Amino acid sequence: MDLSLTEEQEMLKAAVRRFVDTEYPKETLLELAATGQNAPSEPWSKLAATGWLGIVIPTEYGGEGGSFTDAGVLFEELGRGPVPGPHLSSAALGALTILEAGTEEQKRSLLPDVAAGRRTISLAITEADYQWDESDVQAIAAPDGDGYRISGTKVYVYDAAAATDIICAVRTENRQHVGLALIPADAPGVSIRKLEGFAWNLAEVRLDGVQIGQSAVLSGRAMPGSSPFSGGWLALEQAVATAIPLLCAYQVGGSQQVYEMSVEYSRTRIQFGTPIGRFQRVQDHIINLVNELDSARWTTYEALWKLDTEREAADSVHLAKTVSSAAYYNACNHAHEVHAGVGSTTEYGLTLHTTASRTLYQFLGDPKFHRRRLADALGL
Amino acid sequence: MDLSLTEEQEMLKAAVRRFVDTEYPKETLLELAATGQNAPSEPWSKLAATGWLGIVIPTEYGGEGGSFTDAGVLFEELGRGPVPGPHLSSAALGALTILEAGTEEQKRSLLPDVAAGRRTISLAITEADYQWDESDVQAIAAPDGDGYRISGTKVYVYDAAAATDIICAVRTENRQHVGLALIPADAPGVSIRKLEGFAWNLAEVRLDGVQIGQSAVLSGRAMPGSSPFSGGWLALEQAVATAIPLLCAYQVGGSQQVYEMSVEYSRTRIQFGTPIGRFQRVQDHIINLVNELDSARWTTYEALWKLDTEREAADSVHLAKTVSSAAYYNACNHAHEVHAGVGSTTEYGLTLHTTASRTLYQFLGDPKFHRRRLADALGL
Amino acid sequence: MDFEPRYTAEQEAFRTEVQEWLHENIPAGIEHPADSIDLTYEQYQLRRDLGRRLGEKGWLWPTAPEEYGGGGLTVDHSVVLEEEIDGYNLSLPPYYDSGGRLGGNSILVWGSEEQKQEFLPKIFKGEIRTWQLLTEPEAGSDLANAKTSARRDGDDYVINGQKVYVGSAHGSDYMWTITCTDPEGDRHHNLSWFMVPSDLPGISVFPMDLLSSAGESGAGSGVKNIVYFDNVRVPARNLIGGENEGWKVATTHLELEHGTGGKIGRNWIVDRIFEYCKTNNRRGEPLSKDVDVRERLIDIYIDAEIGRLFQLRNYWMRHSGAHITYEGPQASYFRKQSGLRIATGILDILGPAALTKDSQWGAGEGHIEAHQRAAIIALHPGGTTDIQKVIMSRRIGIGRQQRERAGALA
Amino acid sequence: MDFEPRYTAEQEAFRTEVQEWLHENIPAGIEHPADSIDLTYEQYQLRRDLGRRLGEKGWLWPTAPEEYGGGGLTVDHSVVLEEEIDGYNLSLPPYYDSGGRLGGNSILVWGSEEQKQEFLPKIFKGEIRTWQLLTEPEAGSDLANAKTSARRDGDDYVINGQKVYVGSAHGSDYMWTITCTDPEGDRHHNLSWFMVPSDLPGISVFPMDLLSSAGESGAGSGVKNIVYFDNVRVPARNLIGGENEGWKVATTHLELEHGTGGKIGRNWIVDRIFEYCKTNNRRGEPLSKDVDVRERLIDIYIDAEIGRLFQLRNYWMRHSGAHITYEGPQASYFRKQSGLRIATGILDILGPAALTKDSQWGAGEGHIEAHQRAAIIALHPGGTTDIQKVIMSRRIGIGRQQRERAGALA
Repeated sequence: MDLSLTEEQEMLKAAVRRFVDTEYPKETLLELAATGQNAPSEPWSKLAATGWLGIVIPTEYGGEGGSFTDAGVLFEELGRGPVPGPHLSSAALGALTILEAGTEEQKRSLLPDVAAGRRTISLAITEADYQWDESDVQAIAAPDGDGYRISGTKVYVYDAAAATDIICAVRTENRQHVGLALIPADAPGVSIRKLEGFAWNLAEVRLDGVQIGQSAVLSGRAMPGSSPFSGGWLALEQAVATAIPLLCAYQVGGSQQVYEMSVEYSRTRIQFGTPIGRFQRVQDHIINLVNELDSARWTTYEALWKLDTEREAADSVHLAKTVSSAAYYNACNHAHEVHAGVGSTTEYGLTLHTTASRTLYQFLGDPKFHRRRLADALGL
Repeated sequence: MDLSLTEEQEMLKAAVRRFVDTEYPKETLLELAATGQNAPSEPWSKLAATGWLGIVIPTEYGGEGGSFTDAGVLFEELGRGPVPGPHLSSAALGALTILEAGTEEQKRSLLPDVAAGRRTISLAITEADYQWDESDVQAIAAPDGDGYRISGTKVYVYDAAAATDIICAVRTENRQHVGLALIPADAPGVSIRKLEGFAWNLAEVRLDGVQIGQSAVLSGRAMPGSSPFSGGWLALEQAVATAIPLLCAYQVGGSQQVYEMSVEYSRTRIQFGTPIGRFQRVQDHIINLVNELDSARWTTYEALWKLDTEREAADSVHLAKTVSSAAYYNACNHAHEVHAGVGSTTEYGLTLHTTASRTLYQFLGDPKFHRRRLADALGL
Repeated sequence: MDFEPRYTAEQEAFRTEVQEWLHENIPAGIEHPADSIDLTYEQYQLRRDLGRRLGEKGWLWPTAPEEYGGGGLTVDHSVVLEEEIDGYNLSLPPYYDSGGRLGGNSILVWGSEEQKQEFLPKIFKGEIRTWQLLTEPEAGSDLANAKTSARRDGDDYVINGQKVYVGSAHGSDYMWTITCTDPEGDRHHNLSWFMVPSDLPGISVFPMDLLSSAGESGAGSGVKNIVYFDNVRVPARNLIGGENEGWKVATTHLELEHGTGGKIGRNWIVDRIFEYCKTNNRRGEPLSKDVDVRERLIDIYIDAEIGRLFQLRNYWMRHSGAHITYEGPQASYFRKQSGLRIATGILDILGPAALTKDSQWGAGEGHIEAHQRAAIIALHPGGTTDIQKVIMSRRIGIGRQQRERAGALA
Repeated sequence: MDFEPRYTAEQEAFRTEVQEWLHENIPAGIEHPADSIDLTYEQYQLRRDLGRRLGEKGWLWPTAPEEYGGGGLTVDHSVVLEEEIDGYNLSLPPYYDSGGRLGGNSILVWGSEEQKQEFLPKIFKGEIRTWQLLTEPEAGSDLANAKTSARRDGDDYVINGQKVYVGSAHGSDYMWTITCTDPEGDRHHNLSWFMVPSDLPGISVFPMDLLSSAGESGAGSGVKNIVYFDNVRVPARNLIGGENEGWKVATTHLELEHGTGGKIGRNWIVDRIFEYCKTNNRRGEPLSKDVDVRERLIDIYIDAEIGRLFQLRNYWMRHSGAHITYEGPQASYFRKQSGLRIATGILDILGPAALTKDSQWGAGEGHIEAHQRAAIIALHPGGTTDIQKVIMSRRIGIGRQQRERAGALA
């Protein structure tokens, strides 16, 4: 038993923290939020240069070949920002999906670009009947010459506006298979529209007869003699299951950051002649917060450890997402109670997390979704 | 709009409180709990003499003909004890069931005795597959000469050990009807066994070929030409729906009592050189408690008002039981937090409520049961 | 007990009169936007105009004393008015105005006869609109720490300082504000209230950038502002309650702000989510038939019902003269906490459709998205949840033999 | 990271040795009753006997220093031991004994060499059993207010006073107690700890009548007692840590009592309810297939998993020498709060079958019923939930620049 990070992981953690502090100071984050950009060229190109975007990609495909726990450390630190951009979508979800669903040729051609940040990916799964199940995929891939013509509307797609390519879950025209197509974001017939409001980097992706070739189908799991789309959904589910703990780590990082902000504020804000943290009610907000934080932290890192050691991890993954989604959401609420009015001002920075926590609460399945899956995994 | 009690209700409230203080002091309640008796002859005969046991019974049947709100006031004050005994079972549930399900003759013969406390009733509904639905009734009434032979096992029957008569939900032999039979507790074949532990006045009632005559069937709602048992379950459901807010009022009274105990203790218990109620955490336990209490109080009295004014009350009844069951349960928990060690001693008296709150939490349906019914009542 | 206003024949006749009048006088285009920050100047002017016409009839502040320009009507009349205007998704007054409920009541209790004559008719007739200015950067929960100074100089006071989180958009006629008139004085004995004409030289107003202005329903407070006072000269006759007597006035003001007034009306967001779930399908079935959705709707319903009953109780207590102790902050605390629970329930039901105001993909025409933000920010104004619990504790007498009394109300 | 003890070949060999030994040495009839208050004297003696035999092998306190009679084994060995004895629904030690974990550790930190030689081998070998005596009628959460007096008189101290909620049944050999040695002295500088032989004249013990003694699992504390000291003469060499230095000792004692030690082992009641729901039917279907039951089981599972991870983390921190701050009281707070939530969930699942120990109609052979009571009472011993939060706040440094340090541990 050893619940500490390795020396290398501690070094990675420190390096990422320095990077985030330097390249994504609060002013930058506020400006990105105000302009609605989440992957401007400047800090993003520096992030790409670090090689971290290839952290889960094997070295043979140009990545770093890190462990899941290594990647957890990276995403936790990015979550402290919260650093926007398609790092989770591309470097975790996208890379893992290509690894699971791609052919050897696709892996060789795509993954080095993903690792280098030249290509950024967003996963378009959900549609109008918003749910995360295979049966909810209604976008259609119709045969068209040598390739396919894809039509449908994907909604609430995370990071779509910042991606060079969209991996779309699509159904074959005969409705028998749900598979994956890799579509350039600038392909004719693709239109991407940001969804405004309290949503964080969500977009609608319209596919209006988008033409793709055979090679754009991620067909590494296709059954011989069957549609190249066959096996795609299963591969996606497996990729998502391994990416979820990395999303959780990002939520842990966000929770850690609002915890530290709250403790600091409890020391420096004076009311009634004393630091507000001397009042038990204020203390209790922070205690509730740290309990949520630590619950998320340990369920998440145990799931990562199970993935790294190739243990059966389904229960831990569903547990981690259930706990971490609620933890980040509630952590922000508790932080708002500590900060009261000041926390509601945009300039203070807390609302960046509040906004992120809401979108991530439901992304890849909200607590009630993962609770049901957890019950199944436990054999109930 | 007028949310005050009438002058008569205030007088009743004061009279019941004096009665409880005099006849059921803590020492008596502790002794009853220790001996497992819940209706010893002494205070009970005095309670019977007040006439209050006939509060919901029309004057034509020897009762007081009070309103549901009047009865709510009575049971709230009894709940402060918490006064044990089959008052709720007999004077509320039993009386209302006979009113709903009995023939005119049965009402005339039974209700005056119930009002006078000469006859005490307990309702035996639930069985091994513990649930409150008609389909769960498996005890059988088989034709036997002019009457019936009843066999089955009723479990978790509230107040059975203190009743002279048991109203049993039974199924006809052809399984088509579920109706009600009034069985003397001392009839041959009836055996009643208390269930020990954290349960409050619950018992097993075994019916081993108990013979009853036709007149023992509460057949006031029987369809002409059909079994005398027909219509019984429906009548029972209606009676229970009107009795539930009285049970809720009892829970309100219990919550009120533990609230007052907690406030008093917060003033007199000194730790760290100051009354413990000066600590915000202790205050918050009491604030949580009073919020539960008031939620139960106002949902309950609104339901009683709807019954009195013959408004559609199903939603309010299910809401009141959902809220009041949780309120009394949680009120006791909060009170234990305030009292810490002292509250755990039997002699202090808080555990009388804690024990009562657990049994009443589920009696006549727990929160999840009433939440489902509430959803139905709201047309969801 | 009677949980419903008794609708007498006279009341029902009054209702008909109100219905007809509202039907004729409520103009198109007055509708509340999803986020009160989006209320346009034109919409605001429509509402002010409606307010003036209500004021003329004595229906703007129906129970306020007639001698000071109020309606002089009974509670039963005011219930009818509130119910009917609620049907238009409006409230009384139909715009943010802390003048009547908070400032007006405080002047009724603490103002001189001359001040009542001067200010109250303008307020109760809707001629003026008043903002309240309480919070400062260093005086949030600790309002008694207000540092905005008012220094006597001849027949005037000279005010300097800064107030924050001041509602709302489109200007005010008066500012109702608490100041420090004796920086060296004892706590709670060094404060004074003023009704400050908003057009005095030296006052400047800047909007704040917030996650939400917590305008949940009805009037909504719109944008919030920072107000600076730079040597603003206010006539001494605008001092309410006497120099250094401001904390007394504050107890009245805060009593009402902390929820003692109660309220009759629907919870609009709850109505909206129930309606949405009954009329929108997922996988071919109404959302309200989904087992998880039903669970959340019941959670929401229970919270809404308890909140309604607490508000109804307070409304009745306030108007029947019942002895009020902890009930105001209890209702306020419950509304704040349950509001956030309700928001979480809605997010659970709708997922990301609750987070966007996109006209196609957001639920409830932006109202749901605005509520998601507002429910967080609503935890703080008018006293944080922690402050509500501080007051409840004192009023209940937890840990103290003497129960603190509620602030005096008119 | 590694969430599992690394089971080396050596460890696995050790496991085989432990399994064989336990199989041979754990007698029939040692089983824990549902309510620890029902543990008979015979059962208790079987456990004491098992403890002595474990002590001889160094397996009773496996990581305690060998020089003082402990096992001197590594954490990896102790993990194997704890896992294996957990399989018998027993723990180390197999009876309530605050001597080794609390008193013993405190003596290791604060005792003189002579005291270590005298007391520790007896403790670590299971020869003696120790009760802790802390709470008094007027000193509950405020332990520093202890009034039980110890007055120096020649080579002895004379103790007078009363301790309450003292675990457990069937007697003790020593009493580990905090006293006041200077009634006029400054708070925190007037207390002293003693190891008091239980057979001294003037000590009397009376059982208390409680809703539960909160013996949830494993050893359980059994009945709780009031202990009176009436001019009890204790040799001065039994004073641990020095006169008026008792608060230092208390910080070590309380650190462990507040959960810093962590724990490896199953949550028996959670195992039991899952098993019950999978193997018992309602309306012909396993309970675990009912939608409401599943919801509650998942609630319970989540609480249990977080609790397990907090305990595992603390176990690892304690044994790896990691820097501990708020983690002890956090785990303790979480265990208490989640324990009550779990009890509510079980009541929701089972209804009245959770409330009776009736052999036919009660669920889980009385264990469920006992847990319903214990979960309430477990909120208080070893520091109330409120006290856990007081300590967490200081350790985190909420509202203070200086973070309070954890108590010293051996």
